[in-house]
Amino acid sequence: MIRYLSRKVVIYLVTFFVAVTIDWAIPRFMPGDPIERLLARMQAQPGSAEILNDYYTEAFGFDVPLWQQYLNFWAALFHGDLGVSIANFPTPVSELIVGALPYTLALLVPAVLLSFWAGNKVGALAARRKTLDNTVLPASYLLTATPQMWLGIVLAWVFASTLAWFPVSGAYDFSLQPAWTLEFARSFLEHWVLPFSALFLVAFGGWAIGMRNMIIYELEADYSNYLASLGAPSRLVRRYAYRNALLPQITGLALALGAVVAGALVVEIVFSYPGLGTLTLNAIQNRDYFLIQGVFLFLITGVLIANFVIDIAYVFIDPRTRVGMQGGP
Amino acid sequence: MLSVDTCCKTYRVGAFGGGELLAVRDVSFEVAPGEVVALIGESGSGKSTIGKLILRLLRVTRGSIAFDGVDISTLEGRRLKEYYGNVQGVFQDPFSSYNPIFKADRVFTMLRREYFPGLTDSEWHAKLGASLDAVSLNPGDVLHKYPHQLSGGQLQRMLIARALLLDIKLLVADEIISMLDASTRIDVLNLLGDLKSRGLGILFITHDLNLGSYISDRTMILRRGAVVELGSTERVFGNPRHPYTQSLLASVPQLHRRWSEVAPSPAASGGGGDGGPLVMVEKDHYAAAGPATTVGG
Amino acid sequence: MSLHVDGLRVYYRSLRGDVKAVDGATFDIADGEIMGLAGESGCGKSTLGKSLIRMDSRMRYVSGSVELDGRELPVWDDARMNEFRFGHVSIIPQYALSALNPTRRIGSIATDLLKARDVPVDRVLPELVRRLELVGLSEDVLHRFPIELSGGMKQRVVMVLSSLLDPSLLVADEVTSALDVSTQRAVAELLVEFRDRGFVKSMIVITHDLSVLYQIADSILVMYAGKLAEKAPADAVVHASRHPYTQLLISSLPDVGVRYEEQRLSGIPGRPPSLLDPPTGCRFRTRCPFAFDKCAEEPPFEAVGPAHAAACWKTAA
Amino acid sequence: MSAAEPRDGGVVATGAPAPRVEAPVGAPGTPAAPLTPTHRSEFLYFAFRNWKFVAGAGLVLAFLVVAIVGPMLVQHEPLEFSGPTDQPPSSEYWFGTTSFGQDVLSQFVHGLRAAFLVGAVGGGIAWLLGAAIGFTAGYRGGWLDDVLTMLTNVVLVIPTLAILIIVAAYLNVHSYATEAILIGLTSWPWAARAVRAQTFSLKTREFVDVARLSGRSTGRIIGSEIAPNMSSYLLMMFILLFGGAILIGASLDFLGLGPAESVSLGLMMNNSFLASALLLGSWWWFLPPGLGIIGVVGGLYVMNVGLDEIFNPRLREK
Repeated sequence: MIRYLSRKVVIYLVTFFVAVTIDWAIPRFMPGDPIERLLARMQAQPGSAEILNDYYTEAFGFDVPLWQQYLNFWAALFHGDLGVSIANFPTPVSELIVGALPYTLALLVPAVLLSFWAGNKVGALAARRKTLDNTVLPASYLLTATPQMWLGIVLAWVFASTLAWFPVSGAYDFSLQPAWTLEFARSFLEHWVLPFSALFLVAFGGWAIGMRNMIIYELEADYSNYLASLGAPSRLVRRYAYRNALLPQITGLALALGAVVAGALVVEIVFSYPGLGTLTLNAIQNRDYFLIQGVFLFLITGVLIANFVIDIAYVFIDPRTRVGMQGGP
Repeated sequence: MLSVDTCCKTYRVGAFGGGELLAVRDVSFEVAPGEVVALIGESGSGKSTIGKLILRLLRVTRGSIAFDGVDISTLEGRRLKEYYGNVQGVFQDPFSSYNPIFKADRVFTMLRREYFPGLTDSEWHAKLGASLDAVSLNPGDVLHKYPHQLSGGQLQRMLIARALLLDIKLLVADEIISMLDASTRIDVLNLLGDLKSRGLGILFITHDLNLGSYISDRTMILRRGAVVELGSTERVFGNPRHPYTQSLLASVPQLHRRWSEVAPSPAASGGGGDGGPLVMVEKDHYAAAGPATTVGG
Repeated sequence: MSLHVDGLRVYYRSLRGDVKAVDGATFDIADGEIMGLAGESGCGKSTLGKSLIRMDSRMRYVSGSVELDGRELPVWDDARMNEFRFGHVSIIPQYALSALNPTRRIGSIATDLLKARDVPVDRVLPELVRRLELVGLSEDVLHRFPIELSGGMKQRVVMVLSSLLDPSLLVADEVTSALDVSTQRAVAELLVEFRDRGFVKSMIVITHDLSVLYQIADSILVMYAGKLAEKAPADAVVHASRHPYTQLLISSLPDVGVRYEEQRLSGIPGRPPSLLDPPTGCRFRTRCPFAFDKCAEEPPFEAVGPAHAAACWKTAA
Repeated sequence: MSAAEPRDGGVVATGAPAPRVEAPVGAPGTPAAPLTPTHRSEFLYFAFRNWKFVAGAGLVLAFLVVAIVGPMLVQHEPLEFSGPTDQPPSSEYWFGTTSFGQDVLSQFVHGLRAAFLVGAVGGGIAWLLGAAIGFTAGYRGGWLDDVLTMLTNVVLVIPTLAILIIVAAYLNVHSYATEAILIGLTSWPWAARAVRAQTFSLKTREFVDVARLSGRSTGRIIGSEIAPNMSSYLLMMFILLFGGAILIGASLDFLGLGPAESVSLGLMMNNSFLASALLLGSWWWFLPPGLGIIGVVGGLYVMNVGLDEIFNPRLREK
């Protein structure tokens, strides 16, 4: 058991290490010099160009040998120093991220959890009722094939600009400041509904399809037939089948996290929701390399931690893995 | 012809290959030309592993296997192909031994391309016809058909015919009839009997004592990877010395004798020593030494 | 009080039409009788066994009646059969080694099932523990997961569970074939013990292995290509069979000690007919050495001796 | 039961289409029923009776034709300021014009062609990588398997869109080919894992041993013994990867990281969004690109389900 957990920890550490290395390597090995492109964007006068050039070379750490840069990069990382944002100088990158994080989480966490729960329930039902199977399933295929940002735009167009039920952009009224007041909460919810539903619907489709096939597979399994042969009511047979069909869905949840996070980024941009997504878009437009790398690292760590938690939780949920490790009799 | 010398095989098991399973423990035996040796053991006794080791589908962890004096672990490429010209195998599930995508007789054409490229069509058809006839199959019934259009018995006999194309010296038959119905099973056994009389050495691997005793000259009883009894079939079955062999013989269902007439066997899996050294109990009859092994007359 | 089956026909839906797996079965089983049901693969024995409990999705009831202890078993009506399942008629399935839900403990599987069948759990659970000990398993098994048990142990748990409510008919489908020789004898003898202790009134033991049936069965019914060939007491089937198929089958089974050189046994040439469109008349006609023109007409399955029935013109004449 | 029932292979609990871009849920365990000639005639018999397959394939083909023929028929260049601005669909401009006076129809058909290109190249690379790594890891086993599995797990866990954002930002992607290659290099892991699982189960089948006993080399064995048995699954895998690549491409373009000088469906969405088309209510500008992607990718997924039911009758009966 311990060996299994330690193996998992090793894999995740290695993955984190590789991710950080990629993050460090990209600016240094990509063709073209990021600093020139940066200066070109700023149309800096010739005089100040040299000063800026020296500053950025030092800021990027290009002046020291490669391996030295690599160590500095790790050292800075451990101090939580992700460098300084170029566009909104001198605020440090980590500060910007911490500011944007709550909004992304407010969108992401409910979307992931609710879509997982609802998708699986509907998928299980669809396996039983022909009508549901022929309506919800095809719709789910189209939903899961829908780009989230497009769905966001359509929702905004229908419900915000034409019907004006919901505001079009932002996370709360411009007049308000984030505070624990009822008024702010109401306004926050109003702004939250559309981006959330865009994320929710697309993810929902995926889970429904997965569960529908999984549960049919489990209902055909030997243990289901045996229960039915002993006269067990279909309620019990379905409960067992649902529980076993849920297990691969949980591993699927871990794998799909990366995709859902990416979806959240683009949906935020559509609603200019002040989360990591909008931060990333601005960083890209301003060629704010430190900010891009910072957000990237943050996303990777978040997804890795989530995967790790799900992996460990899975061992407790599915006895087969736990027992498999001790080799059984 | 074939000599297996204190062979061991360990498998990596458990997460990340931490644990080790000792599947075969210090097994030694010989197969003389034209001799049928029955390798009998229950599931998990390592009998199939031994078969695969001899066919070089698996590598030995310790010990060595020699064919006509040459250690087979050193064979590579062309020399391995030559070895397969002398030693061939037939496996348990006829339907798994044929790639379902292709016609069943592809097993012959595969062999032709590798071993008889020079042969003209007519020479090849003559040779193929001869070996099909040797296994009493009529080419018209079996050629150009898909595996699921043929019966288990036909498929197994085609595999034997395939091996005969190479005029081999040793055939490793790993549970080849356990998936067949009783009525067709005996015909394949009789076929093996004919081939033996024509000088083919056979390693007959099975879990069924009745089948093992029917055609073998010598018998080897395996338990958890170790040899517990080895000797001529009459002696091993007629006068079993190791408690495990005795309990097997007591519990195997026979048509001429009821279990009630035989004292219930001690829990077979527990009884007897665990792979002690083989001791000669009488001429051409060895048993693993152990507290319950009756060594006397 | 016993089982009476009359003209039962159960077909299988397949991609190319109906496979006539059981094509008219008529036989009786007395109380306390263990009837062996033997035959080669594809002869319909498993379909016959399963149809008495639950038709799976591809099986289709065609005709015939089944009576258990005087009451009619509605085998064609899956819902109404529920009332009889587990209590009156039960099964040890062919797939016993994977019949237990891998992600639940044995104890909770049993309690869930009993509660769902509204059986008073507290009355039955101690009996379950007692029977587990009887078959050599400790109570601790209830807290274990199926994956933690060996093949033999799982087989025993399923046997105890299936017969927990003392059904009057228990169908045991290929109970011994997946086990090693040593556990095979122990499990087979347990079946007899279940009958002797009255856990089960009568039993059908389905297997292709005639030598196992000879050890434990009172009578043996041999099937061939969807039809009944012969039914007789075990000794009569082995030593005094009246149907050519049974005789050839028995003669092709080597016992320990039979040697190839001394006594050359012979198999049965040819293959069983396809059940998609089975031939008319006696289905063994093409492979039977005694076949003659009368065999073109289907021989009735009728008595040819005390508790001995066979479907062959030769014996009846 | 009897011989009439063809003894085909196991059940494919094929992961349904990718819930999103990454891995489909519940990657499959056992291989799909292999495709033998008698099965092939059966396959055709069932294929055209399975409405999901027919509907899906029909939709995809329709869009493919539009993507090929469209750009030739359209009078205006996609980015050319050819007409009046913000025109709703009219007889002259079937899809209307953008707020810069560009012809939306022309952008749409060129964007569709780009989508198919990204799907084919991106999906193709991911398919090749997935199959190669999956076969080697599955067949070879041992330390090579451990290394490849480690690599697969690493790339699988890292959110590939985040990598693509960074790489595209620095690389300043110039053409769809580079974008597709990037996508292909990062979206293969789930496919590799599925192929490895199936190779593992097929490797133990006895016909592989018979092939080895006939002196066949490892490569020949993978090529002619193992791969054909997974042909149905490999086809379905390609369809999923193709759809996935299009979706990732659209997201990248929407973030403005796609090639700027030409047009893609994602870029259309981005431009229409930046010009706040949804506020101005010019629906004819932002609806078509999304519907195009849903049509192609959705059609692929539905076709894939039809294939799954054809190859694996168990799901069909439900």
